[in-house]
Amino acid sequence: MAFISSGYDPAKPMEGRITDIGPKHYDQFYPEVIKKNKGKWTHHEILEPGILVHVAENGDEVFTVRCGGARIMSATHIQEICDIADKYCGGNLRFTTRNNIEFMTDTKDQMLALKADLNQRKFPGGSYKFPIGGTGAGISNIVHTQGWIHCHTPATDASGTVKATMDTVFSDFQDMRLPAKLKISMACCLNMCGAVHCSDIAILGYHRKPPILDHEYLDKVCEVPLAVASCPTAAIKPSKVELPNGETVKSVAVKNERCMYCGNCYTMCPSMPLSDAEGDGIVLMAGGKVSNRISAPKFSKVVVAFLPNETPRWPTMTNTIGKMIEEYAKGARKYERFGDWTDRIGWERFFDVCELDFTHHLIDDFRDAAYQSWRQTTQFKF
Amino acid sequence: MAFISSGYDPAKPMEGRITDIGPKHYDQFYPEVIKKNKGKWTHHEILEPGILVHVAENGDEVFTVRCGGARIMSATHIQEICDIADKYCGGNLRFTTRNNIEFMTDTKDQMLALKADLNQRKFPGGSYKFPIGGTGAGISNIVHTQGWIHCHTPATDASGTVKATMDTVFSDFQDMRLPAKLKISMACCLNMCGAVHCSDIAILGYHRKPPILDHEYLDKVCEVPLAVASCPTAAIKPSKVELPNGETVKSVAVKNERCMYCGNCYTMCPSMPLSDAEGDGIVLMAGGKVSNRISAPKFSKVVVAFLPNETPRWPTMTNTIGKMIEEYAKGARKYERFGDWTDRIGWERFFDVCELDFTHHLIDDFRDAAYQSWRQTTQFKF
Amino acid sequence: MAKHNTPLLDELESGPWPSFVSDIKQEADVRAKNEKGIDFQIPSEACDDLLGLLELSYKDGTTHWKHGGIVGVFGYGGGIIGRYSDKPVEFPACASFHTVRVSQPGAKYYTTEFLRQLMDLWQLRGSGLTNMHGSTGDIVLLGTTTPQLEEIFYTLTHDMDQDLGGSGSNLRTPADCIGQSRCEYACYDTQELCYFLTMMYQDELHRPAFPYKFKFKFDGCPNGCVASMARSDLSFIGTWKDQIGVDQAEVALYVDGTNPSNAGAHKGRDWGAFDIQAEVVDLCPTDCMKYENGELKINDKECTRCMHCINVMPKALKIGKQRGISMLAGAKAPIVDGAQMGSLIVPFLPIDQTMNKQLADFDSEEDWMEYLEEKYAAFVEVIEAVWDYWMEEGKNRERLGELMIRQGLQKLLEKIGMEPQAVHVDHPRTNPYIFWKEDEVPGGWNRDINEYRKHHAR
Amino acid sequence: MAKHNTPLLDELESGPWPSFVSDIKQEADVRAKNEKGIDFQIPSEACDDLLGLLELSYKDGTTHWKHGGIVGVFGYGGGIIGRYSDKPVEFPACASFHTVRVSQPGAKYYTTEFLRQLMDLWQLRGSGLTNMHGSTGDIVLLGTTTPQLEEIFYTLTHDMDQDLGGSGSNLRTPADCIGQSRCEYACYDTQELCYFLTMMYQDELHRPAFPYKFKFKFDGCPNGCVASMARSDLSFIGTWKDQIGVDQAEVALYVDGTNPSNAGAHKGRDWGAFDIQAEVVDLCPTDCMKYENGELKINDKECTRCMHCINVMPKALKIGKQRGISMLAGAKAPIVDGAQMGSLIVPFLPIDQTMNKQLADFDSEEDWMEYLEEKYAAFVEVIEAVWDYWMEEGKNRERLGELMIRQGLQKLLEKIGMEPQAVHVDHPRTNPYIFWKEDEVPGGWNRDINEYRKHHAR
Ligand code: SRM
Ligand code: SRM
Ligand code: SRM
Ligand code: SRM
Ligand code: SF4
Ligand code: SF4
Ligand code: SF4
Ligand code: SF4
Ligand code: SF4
Ligand code: SF4
Ligand code: SF4
Ligand code: SF4
Repeated sequence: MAFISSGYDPAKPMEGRITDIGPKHYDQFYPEVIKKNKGKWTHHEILEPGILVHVAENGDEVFTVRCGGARIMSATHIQEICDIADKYCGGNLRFTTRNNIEFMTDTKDQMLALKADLNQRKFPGGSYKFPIGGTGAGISNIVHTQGWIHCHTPATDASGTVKATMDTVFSDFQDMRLPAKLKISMACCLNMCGAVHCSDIAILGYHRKPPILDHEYLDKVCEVPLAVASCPTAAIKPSKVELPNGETVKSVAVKNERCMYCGNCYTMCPSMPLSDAEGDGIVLMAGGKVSNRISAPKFSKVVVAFLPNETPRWPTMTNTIGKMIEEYAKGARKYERFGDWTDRIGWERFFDVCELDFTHHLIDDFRDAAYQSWRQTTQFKF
Repeated sequence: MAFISSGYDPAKPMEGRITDIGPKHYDQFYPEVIKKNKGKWTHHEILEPGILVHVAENGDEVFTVRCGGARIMSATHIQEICDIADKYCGGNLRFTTRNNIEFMTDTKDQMLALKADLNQRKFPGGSYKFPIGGTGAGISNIVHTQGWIHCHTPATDASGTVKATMDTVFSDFQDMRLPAKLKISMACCLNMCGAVHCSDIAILGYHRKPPILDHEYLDKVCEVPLAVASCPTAAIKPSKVELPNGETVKSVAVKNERCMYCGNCYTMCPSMPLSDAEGDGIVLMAGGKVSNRISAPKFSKVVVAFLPNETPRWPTMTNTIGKMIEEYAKGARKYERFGDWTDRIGWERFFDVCELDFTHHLIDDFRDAAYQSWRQTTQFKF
Repeated sequence: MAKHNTPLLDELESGPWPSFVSDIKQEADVRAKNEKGIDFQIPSEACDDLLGLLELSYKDGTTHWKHGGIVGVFGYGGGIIGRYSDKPVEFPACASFHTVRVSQPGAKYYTTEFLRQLMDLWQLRGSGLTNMHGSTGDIVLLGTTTPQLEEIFYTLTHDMDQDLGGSGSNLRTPADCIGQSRCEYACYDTQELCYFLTMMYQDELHRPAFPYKFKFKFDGCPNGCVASMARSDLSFIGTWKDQIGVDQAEVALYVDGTNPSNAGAHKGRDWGAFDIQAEVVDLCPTDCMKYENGELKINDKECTRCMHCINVMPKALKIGKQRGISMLAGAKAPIVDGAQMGSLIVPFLPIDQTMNKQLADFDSEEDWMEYLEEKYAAFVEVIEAVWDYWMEEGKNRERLGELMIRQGLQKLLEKIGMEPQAVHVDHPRTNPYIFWKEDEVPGGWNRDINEYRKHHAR
Repeated sequence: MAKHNTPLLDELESGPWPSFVSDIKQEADVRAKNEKGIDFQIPSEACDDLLGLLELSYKDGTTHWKHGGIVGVFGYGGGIIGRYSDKPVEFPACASFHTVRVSQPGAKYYTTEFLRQLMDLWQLRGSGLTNMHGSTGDIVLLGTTTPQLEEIFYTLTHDMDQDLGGSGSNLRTPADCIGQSRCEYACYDTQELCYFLTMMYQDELHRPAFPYKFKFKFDGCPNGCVASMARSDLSFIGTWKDQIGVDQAEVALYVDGTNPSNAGAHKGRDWGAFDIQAEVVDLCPTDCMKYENGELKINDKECTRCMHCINVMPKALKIGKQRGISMLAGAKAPIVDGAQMGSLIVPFLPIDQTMNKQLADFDSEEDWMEYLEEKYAAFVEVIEAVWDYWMEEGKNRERLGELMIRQGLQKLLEKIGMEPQAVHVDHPRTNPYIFWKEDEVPGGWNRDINEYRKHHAR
């Protein structure tokens, strides 16, 4: 392999340097029908799962075919997407906020041809390349994060848990039988890059062991005061430690009982790793939402405190998620989001019908605000 | 005046000493009809404001006439109560949890005679001695505290604010036109002996100036560490102070901007008084409840941050309370408690209809939990 | 003629509500005239001076009472609140003005005989002024001097068979709603349980051994007439586990307007004809009722026993028969960490419906107490476990509720041996900051950095 | 033949959902075969080794990535995440595997031309793997080496007119919902505002000057399709101030079943005939609608613009015409003080409905930006006031939301010159712990103890 220069001259980094030009202007990327009718759409209809039509004031229509995307996408895969868009969509496409691909065309016939084409594209392993779905009162793609594929703090994998879950709920990706939209998110550690804190169902990677202390290196690679300050529960104190070789070094001590394994110290200091095969696993949350429709946005609640990392397919996790969705489908009313359903029937009933154990872990004990989640009424169901 | 001994011998305090005998047994105090039918009441009816009948399985009835009480009661007044109870009620009576007097009789005729008698008893100033009312969907007596009549920390008077308020809402004490019960409470300082934190309407005495420091005496009469520890906002620090006479004493310093005038330091240390004619006054709260009926108990919310102590009748306060009650009466639905009404129409609408100013003081900023009271939705009314 | 001019206070004599000013003046007058010839043991002008001092507060807008000194009766750590004025020269007759808290009887029933005796004592040895009652529930005798305290206590205990109430870092005088004595909604005998625990814990009531004050209150049902959920470290609220009793014939009489809705509580306004659908079914918080073809149906499994429907139709609907108590913990006023409502800790403790014997059925109060100890053994167990925990872990001046917030509800549940259940929360935690116990995590917490580094290069 | 055996990962190739394993294998294969004859600038086995490393994680249950070193492009403080594996010997081809965050275009519309160009660059200089897209919104190019960073940046800026996105204590790449470009609910042009602010704050995006990260997101209406309320320090949500437009004829077509409810979103189940009363009127959170005599009436004064009725009947009901934006502040993930939703800080900033000129209407992008500066001046003012405050008071690694909790919402409102209003809260404070400002209290705070003692003896 020979180094190929882009034109950049390391000796003169500032020469001809272009900075602060931002993203490309959206106008350059709009399909024609979009550019023409922007701001003039009057209504839309979901024709079938994954296929929408939007109608403009002047009668123009745009048909959208939404396809699931794994989010990890290879250049080769994206080139295939481009081929499709060139063939059916005049060379335009978009991605949704949930990492689905949207192919748009302005005629019904093109849409039908496109649909047929997409449905027959599969990976050698058998999975669809472009499953159509994810609209209306169904389940869309999972917003998620890096996991073991790229990050240093995950307590589980992201892509694997997502693949296993989407396989499980796939029929609901291609259907609209649920009472309302059901949004699933995944984040591989408490940093929650997947913003799972307000999803109907959320998969969260969680550590359960306090950091291991690499005393020999700690003071060399970390700033002790920053590590100390990083801890939300004040579990970390500066300390002097005698190494096996007799040398005394500056380091930190962790009060294990005060630690809730958030990993914030590890973010500040590489000599405090947390991960552990037995300690790490999955927390399931449920009942959050973001839309302001009918009810205000809500946080997700922890419903399963821990599930081990059953690689490669996390069956206990997917079964639990499946069960929750079935019960929701059965129990909720039309338009009722997951969390509105649980609030209506009461969380005790939710644990009942979903056959989930309620354990001490699920009672909030983080700071003063925890109190507001306890039951301050005699109203409860047996 | 000559000292009269009870029989107690100060030289031998333990001689014949009786302790730990508790209150009298309730059995001794029940009226006959109560004793006979305890646990066997089947239903009741409020015949008219202040007059209830309870019916037992065997058909027995007990008629209760409820009268307002000022709570401060003189021995002479209580003796008059006893006279009435002897005349109409076989020598029994009770007080309610809101300091009303309940006269009970087992015949309707007695009840009618009693009612006529009570209605004509007045103090020389013109006030009723025994106003009948306080039942059903009306306003009952105000639960309250000591105020300037007996306590060292009040920011207002209790008995006076209560008298002024009860005079204002008197027609509702004798009526049942409201959507639901409306409970008013009063506490003369943040200690809230009146437990105003969950009343439909609450009157609260409030200081607005940080403590004055009596450096010369502080270390002599207080324990500095206790004073420091008492402060919920960590506004107090130990400090050395030079007195005018050149002497240096141990004392404390208060960071005024961190103080919210709770007076907890003064409770721990008499050398840190807070009260001040201009600083002290009234906070009005609203929308709390205790019952579990329909909705869970709720805390009262601060709706007026400050009203000065307009002695002797606090007209601004009573007018504001009157206005809130009128709007509630107009706007709420049958059975709807005050706080359920405000929650339904939204607090912005409440401030509107009650013509109250919303000021920065009303936004919670006390600790983490404050956040939960802010508006986390786009839903609001213009 | 009044001793002091009180123009401001005089304005509080008009208006319909009983005037405390008129009443204090009345007592001042009685003392001045002293028609009964009482040899007042504290200054006869106590009420006059109190009015004068209060008038001053009305003028200058501040209190004139100082911190209470430590006064009390021998061997007790509570029951008396010391109080001195900061104007002893100007108003000498109320310069010291301590209050005596007298333990009130169950549901505040009295005989006139008892009250008269108490008032005689108080006119002799105190100001003659009272609070009927203090907010905790005590009879509050307002204003006496230090030398009188032991005398009052002696008379109370020897002549009236009556004890003091609580103050300080003690159990405070427990209080109850009227309950079964006159209320059809009561799910248990509030007076009995309140009295039993009061007697059981006399020591805790009189001798400070706690980190701070502690309160019990007893509500017979979720209507909460003694406001226990707001004002007691432990609240006992009656409830039931089975079905609401429905008398369809009476339901019909509500529907046709014969029975007044809510027992007549809304008589003051014309709310229109009773609408069972709108007023009962639609307001049920759990949506567990139906009214169809003239019949009211309740899906009791989903009912949360809020009392609404029963309150609206007391003749038709009845509390269940399998009764017991929900216990909530931690309610308190806002000092220092903010106010708290009680949090549910024991969802349901049944009360044996066959154990109905009354004091009268026993030879002595001791025998009866023993019987009650058996009847209420489960409650005593919870209470003592709560106290053990609080006394072990509570900081000075830390209420139970504050300790619960500091250490988490689950800690208290663990200490009282209560399995955590979903009913303990309104909703599960929204943050995933879960504390695990080391023994719950396979492999424990102590790991070897060298072992770790074998698999993870620096 | 694959370089590593990946039996665990292989199990993730089956099932209907697109398999990332299959896709990575596909790219590994492309690189191995290299039919296009690319002179790969990072090891051609990058994808193979990534699979091998990932398989190891699936086996031993832990990650094998280390802390990112500080890598980046000259003059920028963000846009690159450094990443090294802790198994560099075993899996050398992905030993360093940095990501490049590329600023995505508005609403993620693309031309295939652009994507192809980008993929060509990435196959040459990186692993060929991407995330389309990262959770913040960027195009994430996954896996390259340090020497390639400047080269990639050079090609992006010089040949593709494309910049990097954000990371570090910067403004992060703003993101928007599809908005007016294809959605009838959009109350403003999310792409325009998002683009304008992104361009306006390029400096803030590339050069860390903040205490921590800062995110903007733009939702065209309260449905919140870009989840701004949950994921952005400042969220911009479209809304309106006047009436919902009602087309009664279309309402009738919903009622008779011609129009599918919720635009067909519920087609997967037979929910029975559409019931406008139950599905619209009764579910309105403010109870401000009536359906009577075939007519739908909305009391718009009480409407809180929740979108429900419009969502259910998009052909009949239309967002209002007097449009603007609600701004909420402080949303974030749970680290460190717990998660936050955005809190309303600016209830409504109108958008001038007459200022509709597009880029094409101007001679240059600069002219257009100037026009937008005028159009959005009020927003810029709020944003900069928020930043000034946060930069002044925020601690290191303290998100805006955490600062708001630490100092109180009213402090932020004061700093942005916003009068506190009841709409800023769900409910007023429940604790009376009010902080007054000294100048609000007559007489000030400094009092003289001797003066006090004149009236109050010790
Ligand atoms: C394409 C997309 C916007 C984009 O810029 O990419 C989008 C598009 C539409 N959304 Fe959305 N929403 C999109 C993400 C979201 C999100 C964010 C998310 O998923 O993380 C939310 C908030 C989720 C939450 O509350 O947790 C969201 C909450 C809604 C709602 C409110 C639903 C509710 O019941 O609460 C509506 C209204 C409705 O469904 O009638 C809505 C309605 C719509 C409409 C009908 C708007 C329109 O008229 O075009 C679009 C088609 C809906 C559909 O798919 O059924 N869209 N929508 C996003 C598609 C993501 C995907 O691939 O699945
Ligand atoms: C790549 C991405 C996840 C993904 O797979 O999509 C990501 C990846 C990381 N995030 Fe994130 N965050 C990503 C979106 C988010 C989001 C979602 C969003 O922006 O909408 C959040 C939640 C919203 C928020 O900002 O609160 C998020 C909350 C965090 C946090 C917690 C911040 C907090 O205040 O609570 C951290 C911790 C930190 O900053 O030290 C964090 C830190 C990180 C770091 C930089 C961890 C680290 O210290 O090295 C991760 C690098 C992973 C890697 O190797 O590439 N990331 N991170 C997302 C950015 C891609 C993009 O630019 O489009
Ligand atoms: C006498 C008393 C109990 C006692 O032991 O002294 C009592 C007695 C009754 N209460 Fe009460 N309540 C009494 C204080 C309370 C309190 C506590 C308080 O006022 O501080 C509450 C909780 C207040 C709150 O929620 O803030 C209370 C909330 C109720 C409720 C629930 C009302 C609601 O709409 O939320 C009912 C049910 C009802 O009214 O139908 C009720 C019902 C009743 C009934 C109907 C019970 C019965 O069948 O006898 C009694 C007559 C009601 C009436 O006055 O209209 N009682 N009731 C108390 C009278 C106080 C007074 O003088 O005004
Ligand atoms: C007399 C009484 C008010 C009344 O006028 O009725 C009262 C009076 C005092 N209370 Fe109280 N409290 C009284 C019931 C309450 C209640 C209501 C209740 O018990 O249901 C509360 C709220 C419930 C609770 O316990 O939280 C209450 C919460 C407080 C507090 C705040 C405690 C807290 O943890 O938040 C204090 C402050 C303290 O303990 O230092 C306090 C302190 C005081 C002191 C002792 C102030 C002091 O430090 O000297 C007051 C003596 C006043 C005096 O001169 O007589 N008092 N106090 C009530 C007791 C009478 C009785 O025994 O029946
Ligand atoms: S959630 Fe945690 S582990 Fe996952 S990508 Fe974000 S920072 Fe990394
Ligand atoms: S993991 Fe979190 S709680 Fe534990 S020591 Fe580190 S920073 Fe503290
Ligand atoms: S509320 Fe405050 S001032 Fe009033 S009696 Fe209680 S402690 Fe005293
Ligand atoms: S009044 Fe309260 S906040 Fe102020 S210094 Fe005293 S204890 Fe602290
Ligand atoms: S709490 Fe219940 S049982 Fe007690 S008096 Fe009130 S309604 Fe009756
Ligand atoms: S008690 Fe309350 S929850 Fe139960 S049926 Fe009656 S109204 Fe419904
Ligand atoms: S947020 Fe509103 S405007 Fe934006 S895409 Fe969603 S529904 Fe349309
Ligand atoms: S937008 Fe929401 S609040 Fe407004 S009328 Fe429609 S359903 Fe009601």
